[in-house]
Amino acid sequence: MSWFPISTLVTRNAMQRPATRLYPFEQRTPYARTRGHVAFAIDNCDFCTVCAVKCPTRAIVASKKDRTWAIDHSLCILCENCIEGCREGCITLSDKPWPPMLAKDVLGFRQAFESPAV
Amino acid sequence: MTAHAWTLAFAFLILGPLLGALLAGLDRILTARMQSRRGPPLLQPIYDVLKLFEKDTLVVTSLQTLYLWGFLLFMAISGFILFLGGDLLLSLFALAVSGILLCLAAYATNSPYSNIGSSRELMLMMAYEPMLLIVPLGFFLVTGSFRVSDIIAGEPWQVLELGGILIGFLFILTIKLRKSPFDLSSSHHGHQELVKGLTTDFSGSDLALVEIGHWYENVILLGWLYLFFAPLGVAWALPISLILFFGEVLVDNTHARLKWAPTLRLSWWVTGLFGVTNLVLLSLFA
Amino acid sequence: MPLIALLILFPLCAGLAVLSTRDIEQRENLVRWLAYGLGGATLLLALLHFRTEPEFFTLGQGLTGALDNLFMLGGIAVSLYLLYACRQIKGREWYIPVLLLVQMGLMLFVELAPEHPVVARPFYLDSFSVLMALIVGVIGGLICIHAVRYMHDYHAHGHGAQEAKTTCPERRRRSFFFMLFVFLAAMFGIVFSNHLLWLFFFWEVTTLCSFWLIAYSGTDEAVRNGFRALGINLIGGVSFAGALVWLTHGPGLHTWELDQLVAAGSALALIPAVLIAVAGLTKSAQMPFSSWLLGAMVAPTPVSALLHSSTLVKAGVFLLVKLAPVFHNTYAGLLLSLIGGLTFLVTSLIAINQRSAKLVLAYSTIANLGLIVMCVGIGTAATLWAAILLIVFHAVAKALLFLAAGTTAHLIGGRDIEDMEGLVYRRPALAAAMLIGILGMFLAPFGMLLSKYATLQAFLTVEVLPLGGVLLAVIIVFGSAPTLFFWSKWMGKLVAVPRRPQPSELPLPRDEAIALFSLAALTTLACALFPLIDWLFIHPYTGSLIGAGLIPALDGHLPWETIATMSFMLAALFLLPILFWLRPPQFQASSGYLSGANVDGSASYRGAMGAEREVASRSYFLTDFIREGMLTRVGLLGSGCLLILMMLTGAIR
Amino acid sequence: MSLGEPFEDLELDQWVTTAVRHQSEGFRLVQMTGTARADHFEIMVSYDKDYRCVNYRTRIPRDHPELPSLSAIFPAAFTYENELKDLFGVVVPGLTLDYGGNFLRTKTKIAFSGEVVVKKGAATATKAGQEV
Amino acid sequence: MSNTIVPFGPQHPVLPEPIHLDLELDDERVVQALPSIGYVHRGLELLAERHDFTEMAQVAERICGICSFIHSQGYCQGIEQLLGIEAPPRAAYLRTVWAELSRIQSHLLWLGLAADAFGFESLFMQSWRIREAIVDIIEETTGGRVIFGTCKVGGIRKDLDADTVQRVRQRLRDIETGYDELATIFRRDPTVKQRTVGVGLLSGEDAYALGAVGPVIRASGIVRDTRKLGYAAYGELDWEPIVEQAGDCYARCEVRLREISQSFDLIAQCLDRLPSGEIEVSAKGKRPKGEAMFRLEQPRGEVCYYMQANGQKNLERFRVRTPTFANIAPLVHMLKGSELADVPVIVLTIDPCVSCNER
Amino acid sequence: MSFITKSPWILHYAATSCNGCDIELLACLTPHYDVERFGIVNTGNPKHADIFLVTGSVNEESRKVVENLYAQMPDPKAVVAIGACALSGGIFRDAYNVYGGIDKVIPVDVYVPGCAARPEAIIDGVVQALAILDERAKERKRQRKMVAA
Ligand code: SF4
Ligand code: SF4
Ligand code: SF4
Ligand code: SF4
Ligand code: SF4
Ligand code: SF4
Ligand code: SF4
Ligand code: SF4
Repeated sequence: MSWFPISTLVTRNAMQRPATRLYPFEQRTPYARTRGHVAFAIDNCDFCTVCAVKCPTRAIVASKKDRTWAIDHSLCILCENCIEGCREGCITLSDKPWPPMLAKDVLGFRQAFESPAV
Repeated sequence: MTAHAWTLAFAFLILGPLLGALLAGLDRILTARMQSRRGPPLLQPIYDVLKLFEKDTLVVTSLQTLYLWGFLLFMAISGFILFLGGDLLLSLFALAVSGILLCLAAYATNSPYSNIGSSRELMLMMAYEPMLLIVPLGFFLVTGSFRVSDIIAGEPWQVLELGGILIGFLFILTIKLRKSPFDLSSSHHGHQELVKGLTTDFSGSDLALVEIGHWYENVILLGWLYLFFAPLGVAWALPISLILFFGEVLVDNTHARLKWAPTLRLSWWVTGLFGVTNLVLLSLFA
Repeated sequence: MPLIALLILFPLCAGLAVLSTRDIEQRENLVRWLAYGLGGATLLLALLHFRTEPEFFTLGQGLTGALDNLFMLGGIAVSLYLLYACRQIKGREWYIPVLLLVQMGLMLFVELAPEHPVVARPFYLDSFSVLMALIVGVIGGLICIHAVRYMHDYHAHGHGAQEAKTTCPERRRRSFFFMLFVFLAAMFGIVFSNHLLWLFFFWEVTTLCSFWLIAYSGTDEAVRNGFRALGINLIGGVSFAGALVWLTHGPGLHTWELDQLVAAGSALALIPAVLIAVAGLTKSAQMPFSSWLLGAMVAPTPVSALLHSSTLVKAGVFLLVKLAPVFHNTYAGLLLSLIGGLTFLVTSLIAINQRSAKLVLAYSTIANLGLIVMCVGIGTAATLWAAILLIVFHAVAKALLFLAAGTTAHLIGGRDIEDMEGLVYRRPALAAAMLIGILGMFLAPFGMLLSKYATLQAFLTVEVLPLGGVLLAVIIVFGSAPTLFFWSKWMGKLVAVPRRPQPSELPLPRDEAIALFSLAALTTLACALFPLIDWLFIHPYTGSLIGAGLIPALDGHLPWETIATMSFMLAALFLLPILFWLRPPQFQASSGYLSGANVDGSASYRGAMGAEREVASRSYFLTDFIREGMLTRVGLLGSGCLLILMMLTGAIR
Repeated sequence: MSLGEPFEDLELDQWVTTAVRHQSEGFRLVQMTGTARADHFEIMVSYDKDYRCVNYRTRIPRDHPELPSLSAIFPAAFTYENELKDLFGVVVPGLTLDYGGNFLRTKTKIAFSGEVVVKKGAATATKAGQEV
Repeated sequence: MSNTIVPFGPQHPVLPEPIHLDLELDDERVVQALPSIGYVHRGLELLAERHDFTEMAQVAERICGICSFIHSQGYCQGIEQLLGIEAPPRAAYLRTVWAELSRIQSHLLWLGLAADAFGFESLFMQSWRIREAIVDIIEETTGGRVIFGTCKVGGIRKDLDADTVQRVRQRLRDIETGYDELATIFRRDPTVKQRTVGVGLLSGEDAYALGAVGPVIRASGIVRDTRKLGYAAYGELDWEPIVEQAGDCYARCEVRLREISQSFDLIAQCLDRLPSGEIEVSAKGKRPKGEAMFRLEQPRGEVCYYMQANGQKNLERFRVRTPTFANIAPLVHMLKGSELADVPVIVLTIDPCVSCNER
Repeated sequence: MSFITKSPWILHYAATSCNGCDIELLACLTPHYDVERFGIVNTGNPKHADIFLVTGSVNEESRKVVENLYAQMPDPKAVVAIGACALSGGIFRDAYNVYGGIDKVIPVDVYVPGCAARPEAIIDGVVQALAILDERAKERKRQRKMVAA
């Protein structure tokens, strides 16, 4: 009866509720540490560019002169270096993944902010 | 040839694919559930085929389409004969022709995976043909006729007399339905050493033809299975054959794929052990 | 009667005429016309005598006597010629002259018997023999036509050029066609002789011809195989002669007439029938005796087609079919069937291993003859019906295949099935002919299916030993599977699209085209019109046997819808390509799937080491799984035992 | 965890003999690799036995980068040597299975053979800004 | 006589990763199998010129997404050696926990793919179902599902609180029960045995001579597990390397199956003995100098990091020799004479990691 | 609504990915995510596929392969690039054998960011691609009608 264990397993599976998470319809609660995407709040940023320097993929571009900060999510590898580097706490980690994009327009993802934040 | 038989036969031609698609859909849901997945909707096979007709068709050679039409045609003929109550042996031969035409379609593309797929399919045919041929022979010994209508009108206990042959048939049913452990030549699931085996180089409407052919085949095989129990009456025969048919899903999910040589050896052994022994016993005691 | 005489004499004279020509072109034209004439004559015979009751012919006393003496002397001459040829034997072939001498001795013992039976009606004609004559005349004629051009090429290039030129002088080339015609004459003789001694003479002539034709190229291999054929056929000859001795000197039946032998039934005629059956088995290359046919494949292709597919081997089964009523319902008959069955099974399996097209054809020939022998051993009306249909289908389809294989070999320069890749695209006409041949050989609704259908039905209702029938049915069941495999893989090669553009090739010679297309047409017609053949030739024959009470009345015959459905399938198989051709789908072409490593839409891919490699596909030969040597040994041993058993049961009855 | 595994320098002509010696002593080839220097390539090989690893280094000149193959002694060396060939442009006579420069086909050919320019610091933000 | 020639890969459904084999077949017997790689070669060793030595940890982690953690661990420990610092004990233990979690997830992933390679779909699904539970633990503790991102030079980036430790321990026990059932199935199923027993034989001598590593060499009866060097917490835990004798595909599967159980045990030991304290020592201001060869055991076997630095921010030479690279020669050896249907099975039982292999 | 949205078959190719995104993609097929709910089947064969999912960036070898696979997919089809590598080269963008994102060789329709992209994000990406495919299927139908007319 060597096929017995697998048969039991398979029939049990068929009897039980599937393990499937019905993703788009039901969403599970993310863990506290889940790395979804890098979120940015301009309020406290003083454009020190530490984050840009620490970013291994150069996803972040910040300019002290123009007082701009931009991130290209197509480059970000979620390493959290920028978050750890930012002394102002402007960069945080969101537990939601950045949504899929229809165009990888690099400039389009660079969001420039005026100095008194919106 | 009663009017009833003709209706049934034409109903097969038109509704057969639908029924076959439902069987396939159920199969997929059951498989999914056994793997603790949710699985596709019941009509998924139909969506798939309709989608395939929407797609462009890429061919390696235009002749492959010809063979595929032949495959479908002979599949339909085989079922037509069966449901008309005609000659079982003839239905079987039509089935074999259709199988060969499918192999030819794959051979025609002359690309490595298709070729290996069809060579393996031929080996599988070699594995199951003897048993498949023994089934009508068994019926003949019991009822004295190859005709389906006579077999249906047989004695209710003939399924007991044909017990060994039934076992053999269930065995090769696994091969015919392309189920693990015998899904060597192509499988309904992805991920295997032959890519998609036989069907690797079919696309779009060509692939849809193959799928429709398989739906027909599902119904035909269910029909064959039904024949064993037919004298019991529909109320018994249909549920029993459906349960046995879906028993194949369990088999599919509890086995790894075998290689061709063990498959061939095993199926010939089973044919000899169950099929032939049953025939011999029948001819000795009948 | 005059027609029969004509049929026997005409090819003989034709042969002599060919022998006397000097000019090659003239000779070739002559052969063409003679072949047409021969075919025409047999057609005429068929037209005059279809649905005929058996007719027997008497000759004048004087003529019979003269012929008696002529054939006796002829027989001795044949034996002497063969003895002379034996100067080339080597080593273990010493048994050949010994057999020759034994056979000669036995024959003299028969012929010089003090009171031998009188043969009143030395020739006969029934619808079966008419059918056989038709096969011999038409197919033999077509093969001769094919041979005209083929032999031309054979000597012009390839091994024919190197070997035949040195070893075979012009005279030998002239004799080639002479021998073909002599052979056809002898075949007619076999088909129409009721006089067993005369029949035996013709039998010997075919043996001689086959020996000569096989050894034709004169290479050592050819000569050795010629001797092998000779030796094995002589075993049959000795056995035949033994039967004659029994009929002359033995107790009980005392006759030299075939019809009386058959009519005597199993009680009286079993022993001589068994002995003659052994001769039939040797000629039709059944299992212990099959090796000669394989060796004979060294002969030029038309010879293979003629001797080993459509005619010579048919002489063996012809005789067996004739004797079938004797075997009906006997253990010897069952054993005969089993020999056929074993041969069928073993050779079908071995055929999978073969690469060379000719060898596949050879094995499948043996397998098919095995199927016929299976039918004969049971000897009911249905199995005889099946056996005769098998003979017809096999003759046309196999001749077609042999000739097509030969032509292909000449045109594309390779005899392997593997070399025929993409023939449908490279040589559509040739491929179509070959496909028709293959379909005719095994596929529903074509030829073999019908016969298998009938045999299966007959086997399951056989009554000698109920198990025997099942056993035979199981043999068919298991033997059909490999058949399906090797034919399908061959077809697969033919239909595969070629991987690169093919160089322009030689044109198809006219003679070969005529032969091929006529045969293709014949195959198709035979399949489509087999009920007609049945009605014209087979039914009258089995009917007369039933009428004479020799075999039981017709049991379950094919129901009409079965035939109708088959015809419908056949029509579908033909209509589909035509429809397709009229309205081809417009699909975009793309290269095959090569794991994404394709190079520019070709069949090459970028492989390891940066090399561009072309993919290759070879069909499966399963050499690890089906071992030819082992199977052959099992087959030889098994069939040898069965043969001995058959002779014993024959004798014990 | 520092194992204090030794790195020893070898002359080029001892390259093969050392390999033979280690092979006969039951060592196993662990890896081979190279480092590009200004005027030579440093080729390194590691053998181990019972978890002990020994490393050897030799130098081959840039203008004549030839390294005798070890693949006849350690069959597994063929992968490393092909790699050296493709990435460093080293010529390896005696390679048993020679991919002829097609082991690793790269966008930049023989990528490792260039001058070793260690950039001061990581890429700077301003530079990155210009690029984006 | 021509043979069938099949390009196996780079895109092939049985291989999740691109690798190519030129297969030459006689019927279905492999006459020759020539591998061709380079489909994943990125050239990341040279990235050391661009990223400083701390950032390189993130590059190293992405050498492969399956043993991602162990790659970063190996890199960091190598650098620590060059810097002359040592990660605090708590970091060492947590590194071990994550490494073993990563081993379990890798082996389960492999188990699924192997099952898939011989057409056992439900087994594939089942093992990935269990794997998903492990991945959940990984996600909860690190925030990533495949790229952990928790290892850094000098220690680790994230700590686990007592609650989490408790929860993880509990969940692992449940998972282990489910896993045991799966392992039983795998071990006992006759069709699995049909496909693996006696297939792809590699004798101990061959394995050693060809330089096989990891489960491949251990399945051939040779004890070699780099964890025995005692890096991280391994020196302080109770365990013995797992060895099988047969050297066939089945033995290689068996080694991995047992290793999964062993890893469950190792994690439990670590969590039980988890020391308290700091999780990192600062590497601030230090610059790596000298050279080091650091070896550790990945799910697929021994990986070697060679680092050379001369006191600057960037390494002078960074080199990774991954286990799959060492297993290629044995693979080619085993493929010869196998059957086409065995090819995926043999390939998968060395558990190839093309990504790390080609870097 | 065309049927292609109900039965999108996918082809996955790991260009030069680190496996991270690949295993997340595979995870989508397994019980916890089970994309067969949407009729998605992993075909492993370009000729059957509707959506091409590429992970990893393009390098010297994989350039041709990606092109070939794309060419062997029958229309209508869509391409989804998964993970930072496939989008832009990610952390390997500066490596000497990396050309950059997938869009360097074939047109990409949907970009799924992440390193590794989560199964949820991949599912979202495929759903986005369905809308595009729907459009293309309709367009294709129109074209065919025009040819037939
Ligand atoms: S590092 Fe902190 S303090 Fe310095 S500039 Fe950036 S945000 Fe401001
Ligand atoms: S705060 Fe940081 S980034 Fe800004 S200038 Fe100082 S060191 Fe540079
Ligand atoms: S998480 Fe890493 S990659 Fe992403 S922006 Fe921050 S530093 Fe750059
Ligand atoms: S590190 Fe923080 S404060 Fe500085 S630029 Fe980046 S986000 Fe702004
Ligand atoms: S083609 Fe072959 S058989 Fe024919 S003559 Fe030439 S060499 Fe002889
Ligand atoms: S073997 Fe390499 S590429 Fe494969 S999963 Fe492991 S680390 Fe990744
Ligand atoms: S072998 Fe290498 S690439 Fe594979 S998982 Fe391990 S570290 Fe990663
Ligand atoms: S995006 Fe990240 S996880 Fe995905 S392949 Fe690239 S490095 Fe790996």
